[in-house]
Amino acid sequence: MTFLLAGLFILLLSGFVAFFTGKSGRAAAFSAILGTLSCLVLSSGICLDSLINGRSFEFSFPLTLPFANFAIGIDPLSAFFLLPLLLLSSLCAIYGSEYMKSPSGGHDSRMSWFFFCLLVTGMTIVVIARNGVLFLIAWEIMALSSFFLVTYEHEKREVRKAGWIYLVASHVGVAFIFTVFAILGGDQGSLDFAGFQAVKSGTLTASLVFIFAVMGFGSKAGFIPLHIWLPEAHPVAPSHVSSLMSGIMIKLGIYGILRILTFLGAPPLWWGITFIVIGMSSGILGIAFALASHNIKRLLAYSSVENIGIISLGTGIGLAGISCDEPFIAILGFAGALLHVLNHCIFKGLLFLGAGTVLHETGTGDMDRLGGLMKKMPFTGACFMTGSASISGLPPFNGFVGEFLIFLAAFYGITSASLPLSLCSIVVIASLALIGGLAMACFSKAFGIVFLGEPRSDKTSHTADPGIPMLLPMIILSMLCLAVGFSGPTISAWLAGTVSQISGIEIPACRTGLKIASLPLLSITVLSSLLIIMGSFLYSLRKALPRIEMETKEPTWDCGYAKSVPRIQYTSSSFTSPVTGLFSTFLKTRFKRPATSETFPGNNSFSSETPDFWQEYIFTPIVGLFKKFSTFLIRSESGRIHVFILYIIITILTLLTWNFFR
Amino acid sequence: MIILLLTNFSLLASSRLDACIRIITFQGIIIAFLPILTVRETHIIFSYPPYLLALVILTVKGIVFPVLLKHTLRSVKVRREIEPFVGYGASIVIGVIAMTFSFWVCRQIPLHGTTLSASALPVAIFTVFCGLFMIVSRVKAITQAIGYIVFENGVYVFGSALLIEQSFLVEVGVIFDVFVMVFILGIMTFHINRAFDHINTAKLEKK
Amino acid sequence: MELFQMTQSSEIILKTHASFLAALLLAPVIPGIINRTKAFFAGRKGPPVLQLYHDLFKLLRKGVVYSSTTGWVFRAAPVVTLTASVGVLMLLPATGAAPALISFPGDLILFAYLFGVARFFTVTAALDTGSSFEGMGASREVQFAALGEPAFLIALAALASLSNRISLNGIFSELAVNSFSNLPVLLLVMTTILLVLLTENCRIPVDDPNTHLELTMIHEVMILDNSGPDLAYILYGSALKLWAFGTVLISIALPFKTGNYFCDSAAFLGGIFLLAVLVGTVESAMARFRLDKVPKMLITAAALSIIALSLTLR
Amino acid sequence: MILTLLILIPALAGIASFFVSSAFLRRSMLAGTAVLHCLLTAAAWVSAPEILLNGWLALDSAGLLFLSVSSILFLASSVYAVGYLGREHQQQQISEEGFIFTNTPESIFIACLQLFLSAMTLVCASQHFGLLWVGIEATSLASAPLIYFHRHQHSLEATWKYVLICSVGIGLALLGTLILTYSASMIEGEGLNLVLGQLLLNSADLQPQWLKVAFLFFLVGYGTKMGLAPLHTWIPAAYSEAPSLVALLSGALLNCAFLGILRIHQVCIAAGQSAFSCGLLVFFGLFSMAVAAFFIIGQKDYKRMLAYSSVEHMGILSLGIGLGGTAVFGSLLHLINHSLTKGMLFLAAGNILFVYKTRISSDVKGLLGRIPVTGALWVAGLFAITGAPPFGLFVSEFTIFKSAITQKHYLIAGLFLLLLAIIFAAMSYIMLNMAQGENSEPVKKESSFGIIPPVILFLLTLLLGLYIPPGLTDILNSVAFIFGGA
Repeated sequence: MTFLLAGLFILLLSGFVAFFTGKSGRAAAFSAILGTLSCLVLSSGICLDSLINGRSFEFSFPLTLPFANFAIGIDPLSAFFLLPLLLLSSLCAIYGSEYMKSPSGGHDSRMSWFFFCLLVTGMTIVVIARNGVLFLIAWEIMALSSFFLVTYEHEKREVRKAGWIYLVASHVGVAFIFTVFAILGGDQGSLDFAGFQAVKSGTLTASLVFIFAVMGFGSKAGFIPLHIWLPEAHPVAPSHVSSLMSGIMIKLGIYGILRILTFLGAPPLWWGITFIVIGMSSGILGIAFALASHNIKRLLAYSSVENIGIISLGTGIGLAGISCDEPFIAILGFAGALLHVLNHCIFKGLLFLGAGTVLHETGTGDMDRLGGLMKKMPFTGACFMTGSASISGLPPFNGFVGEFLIFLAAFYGITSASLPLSLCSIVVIASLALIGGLAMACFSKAFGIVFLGEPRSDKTSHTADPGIPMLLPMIILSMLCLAVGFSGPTISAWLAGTVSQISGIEIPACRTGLKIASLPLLSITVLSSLLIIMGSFLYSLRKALPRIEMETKEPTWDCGYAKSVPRIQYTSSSFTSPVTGLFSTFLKTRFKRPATSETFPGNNSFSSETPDFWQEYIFTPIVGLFKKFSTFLIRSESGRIHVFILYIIITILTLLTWNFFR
Repeated sequence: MIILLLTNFSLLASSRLDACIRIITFQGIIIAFLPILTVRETHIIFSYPPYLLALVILTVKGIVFPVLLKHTLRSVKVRREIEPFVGYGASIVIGVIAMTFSFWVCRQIPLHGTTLSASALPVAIFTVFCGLFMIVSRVKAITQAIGYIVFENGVYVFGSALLIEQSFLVEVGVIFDVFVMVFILGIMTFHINRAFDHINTAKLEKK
Repeated sequence: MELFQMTQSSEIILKTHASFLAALLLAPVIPGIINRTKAFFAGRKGPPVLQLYHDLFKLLRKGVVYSSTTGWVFRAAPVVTLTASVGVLMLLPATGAAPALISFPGDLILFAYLFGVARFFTVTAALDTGSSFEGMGASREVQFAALGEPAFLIALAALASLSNRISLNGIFSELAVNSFSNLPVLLLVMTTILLVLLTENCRIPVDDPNTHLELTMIHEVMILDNSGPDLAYILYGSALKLWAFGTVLISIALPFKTGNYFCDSAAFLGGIFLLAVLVGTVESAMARFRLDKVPKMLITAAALSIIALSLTLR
Repeated sequence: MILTLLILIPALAGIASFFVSSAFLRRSMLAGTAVLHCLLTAAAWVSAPEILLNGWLALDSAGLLFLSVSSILFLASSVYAVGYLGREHQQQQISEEGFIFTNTPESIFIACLQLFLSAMTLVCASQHFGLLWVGIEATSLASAPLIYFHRHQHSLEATWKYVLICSVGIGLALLGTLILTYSASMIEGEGLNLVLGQLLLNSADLQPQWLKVAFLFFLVGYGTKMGLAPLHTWIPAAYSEAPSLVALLSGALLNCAFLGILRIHQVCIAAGQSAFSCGLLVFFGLFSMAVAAFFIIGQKDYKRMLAYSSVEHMGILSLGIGLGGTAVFGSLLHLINHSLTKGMLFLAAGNILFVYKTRISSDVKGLLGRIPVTGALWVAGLFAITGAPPFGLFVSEFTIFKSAITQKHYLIAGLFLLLLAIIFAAMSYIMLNMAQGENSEPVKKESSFGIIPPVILFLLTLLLGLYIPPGLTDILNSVAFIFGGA
């Protein structure tokens, strides 16, 4: 615990150091890296201890604020979120140290580094906080510092807009979390988690807490339709920041919900169903929007929504499992969800870093202007491909393991005796399969369009792999993708403590359940290693073939069309148009069509962009309404002193009459 | 009391500013005699505070205000209140309504013996309302000043009607208040007059 | 709750390997049969049944031509595709008679996702060539896959809930029990799987493997630039894929086992050859759908499987 | 002795500075007064000051609390004033309309500042309702010339509104006082005077009906001065026209008016009428918040926006008091935090106005680039004033909200949160667009006089967000107990 505190302190300190360093962001970046790394090192021991042995530690000293104590603690749940958090943040710091030297970072990056450290500190405290007020404070610090990071380039109009949307979204979320803790706290003087008397399940209070928690934390996690800030904020943020935010910060929303669930006792069935519905809509629609977007970072943001959907599907089947009293299924579901949290943290971080590299080198995130980068930056390409494969849930990468567990839970659910559980499982299977297919489509596009084929514009003309500081984190993350993919059994065994905390099933049961679940994982590992061996054998066989060395280079077969130009290639939008066609109800894509009336049309342009459905048709109108009303009020306020005094008279008269008539 | 009522109504009705000033002077003089009446009621013959008070009020309300107001009036060269927000007939009607309201209000509240007279209270409240109404309904700054004075008279009547004992400080408060008010308003009108060429608060507004 | 049994008698292991190898060997026959059938309906003589073997060997002995646009993804793709198909075969009771090489709860998920791997590489390789035709094929491929995958998985789920097992082995061994009472379910599932089979293996009415108009092609157009050994790998891989789907279909169609290895294998082979004939017949009897009808067909398939699944719920 | 000094020193200094000629001496007198006042207040914390005029003047814990807040604010503003007057002197005044005007003579300005302080002290210390009333009247008189500092027509209008509206309010408050006396005088035997203590002692036999009426008049009267909607109308005008430090002081003034309401509320509680008064307070609180919220959304003028946010926070204060329970504690804490934060914001706004010469928020861009310190303060102030952690207002608002929930006033709590959210959205939109954005001009050097006071205020509110000194907690608790808190 002391180590952890020390790490926390160092982290905070490094932030302030970064604030006071020299004008060139170098020293600042260095201190940030140092801070995050040392915090990681110092806290990893306790985290692993608590993860593996399921132990938990507490520490607290009183603050003078009402309801508040500086109560922190590490238990499997916290540890599970804390480790990837610190890991990813140190990697992002390393990455950023090079990235921030880009021409885009014209202004000095010290502030940015300061807020970076603040963000990491805030997230850490959120995860380990054991007191409502402390949690809220840390939560808001996290939100605000990330806001400042997002609006790093606040000269641009769209950046400011995105920042504002993000700010308001998170603030509204906080309002709900406010309520959650206020209700949970009951009427005792402190909001320590230990002091929360367990709300009886099924009561109205429990349901209220649940609903508010889902709305509050969901707005951070990005449940549809509370997700609107994601596709706005991520494209404009510096890439290592958006990697951090999408990789771990939105997961803290999930963490919050899980943490609240531990206070609520046995869940009724409809909670599970709620989660499954949320998961279904977020997953499918999220990936659909991802398919429709051309900007690579916007695409990644939407795919985060999708992955959050998958996670909540897992949580949902877990909850349903508990309420239908099928502990094994519950364990599988939660384990799958948690594993996917970890995995998404890894590969989404990786993908954002990759996208950042592309942005950094070419200066554009518009996929339709990119292409053929694989030859220019092979390492980045390989890493991005790894990320894409794992986010599409392809074995043997890590993405598959988590989804597999959720699938497994669902299949067991179908074979289980209770009807509602089977129905839930059907939904889960169907949506997971659909999501998987669409994700495959989406990321084969993301990778293929950006890195393969011919360059679509001259933006890619002189680009190369970035320096070590940017490359190293990506490589490490790709390694992790494979490692987690192969060590599925071990890692799932580590989840026991966390799962038991969420599901309320005692640890030994979880251990046995996960051991059972780890057998298939083991055989998957065996099989995939087998296949890899075989693949390499086939490859070498191919090399050994007689006339293989007679390898000739020709241009791509163009079916006799002589004057083929790169622009003729399929673009991201044309690639996905068959799929996106299926979701046209939500994807209101706007086309700027050329008017080709004459026989030989001249130069023309065709462009399409897909606005966010909910922002377009729900939130913007509401905001507009408020604006109108307010302007109306201000106009109608005459400013005549007579009227003002009339107000006073009317007030006193009404009050008197009211008083006497009462 | 009845006289007081009538003064109020005439105030509501009159359009000429100097007439208004004359009326409030008259009102002030009447009010000045209230403490003495109170003395009569409470049978404490030789207690000087009431007389002193009467004297002060006589000087302030009967002499200082009129002079000040006349001065301002002269300095801003307006004779009559033009274009009020509420016409004079309507003002009378509203006055009647206000009067009934104030009587109704007084019926709601339990009174006890020490009051000056049953009618004093409603009249006081009515005066207050008249004052407020003048402030709201008249355009000229100076008329509003007059209205404010009426308002203060009402408050004062109210006080002296209700509070027989040791209400000295309160009266001092009133005088202090009104005095300062007229002072301020005088300055104000002065400036307003300089800023524009006639006293019209409505024109002060932006846009 | 089934644990997977490590302890198998050496004899079973032998049989398993035998049938696995048999599958690997016999797979290329299927396309031959299909073509033969089509030729028969067209009134031609048609290529010999073993034509594909011949092609494969010829291709393996050829050199390769690469587009200058392509990179290592393009070179890796054929290997990966083939490997994935082999992997899938390992999960299946390859000739229906003996259990699969590797079997564990939920292996049917891996089954679906291995094909996913293959598809991912095929598609990216297609995009790697930078040709708009291949891009077109790729885009269609992913669309159909996105719809076909749920249909297939739900169909398997129906079987799982029918047989109360969630490993392919378990399912197929359990189906024999009271399969008559479940006939409607089985029929629905089989229809779905047949449709998915046609889609996944790019057969008419979804795709026309041997047209020469690239605009209409899906799978073939993606491998337009492959040549030599790569093409051989791809062809062999797709033969294996066809065999795999066929296996699933037939194991459902003939759930009964005599217990005698050879009889069962024979029955199974007969079944799968019949299936080939059936596919050939379909190809000769029907025309290609308009592209926008294919999604509808797949959604129908999914709907059918969902109906089947809901029938099995108790 | 302390109390006497507290009241007399500013008064005398004020009167003196009418006649002092040298600007330097005057300004140093101002600063000196402020410092002395602060020191004396601190002394009052240590040793309870004496009681004057047989109990009419005494500094109970509530008074002490309010006094300290005002004193700190005054210190900050007087330091700021030194710089402000300096730069107002140098440059020719050009208003937005671009016509030239002259400022009030500095002597009058400074004198009024000090008189204002003494009046405020009087209000905080007075235990007698008449005296309280006189004090509040005095504050408005002393502050009128301050608001009329820039002598051009808009500030004239603002002052006119301020004076007229406030005096009407004051008049009503006077009526209230009279009625209160009457309700007290109904007690048989020797009628008692308006000293708070005695009223509380035999509050039982106050005539309830009259007491209620009295409360109504107090509420409307002092509410006008405090700026509860719909009586708030003078605030936007006055705040937007007056120089920023004056606006800041009127912040303190609002508190004093609030104290007036609290006193009568205290009597009501003692007389067992708390349900009545609490209900009204809650209603006015929510109503003010709502009005403020909707006037902030479309607001073009950032000083007006700040004014409306003051209205909102006054609403929160009265809401907290009305809710009772722990909310009272929260509300008092909120009073302190709000005064500090709003003070900082007004000073920052003053700097902005000085640099950009406009009050239209859409014409202000890239503060962070042009005047970094003020810009940073502006952004920080935004988050502080909208109650985001780790700032003090978060703690107080959360306390109020929590107690609303604990008392099962779910509707009130919901409205409270909703309005807060709306206000946050609106203010952040306006203020961030001012702070951020591209900026062509080079960085401008900011005068330390203009920077130090707001920075200090900011640090204070940040501190209160993280750590509340136990002594403060104790006094807050005792005050909360006085005003019906738990």
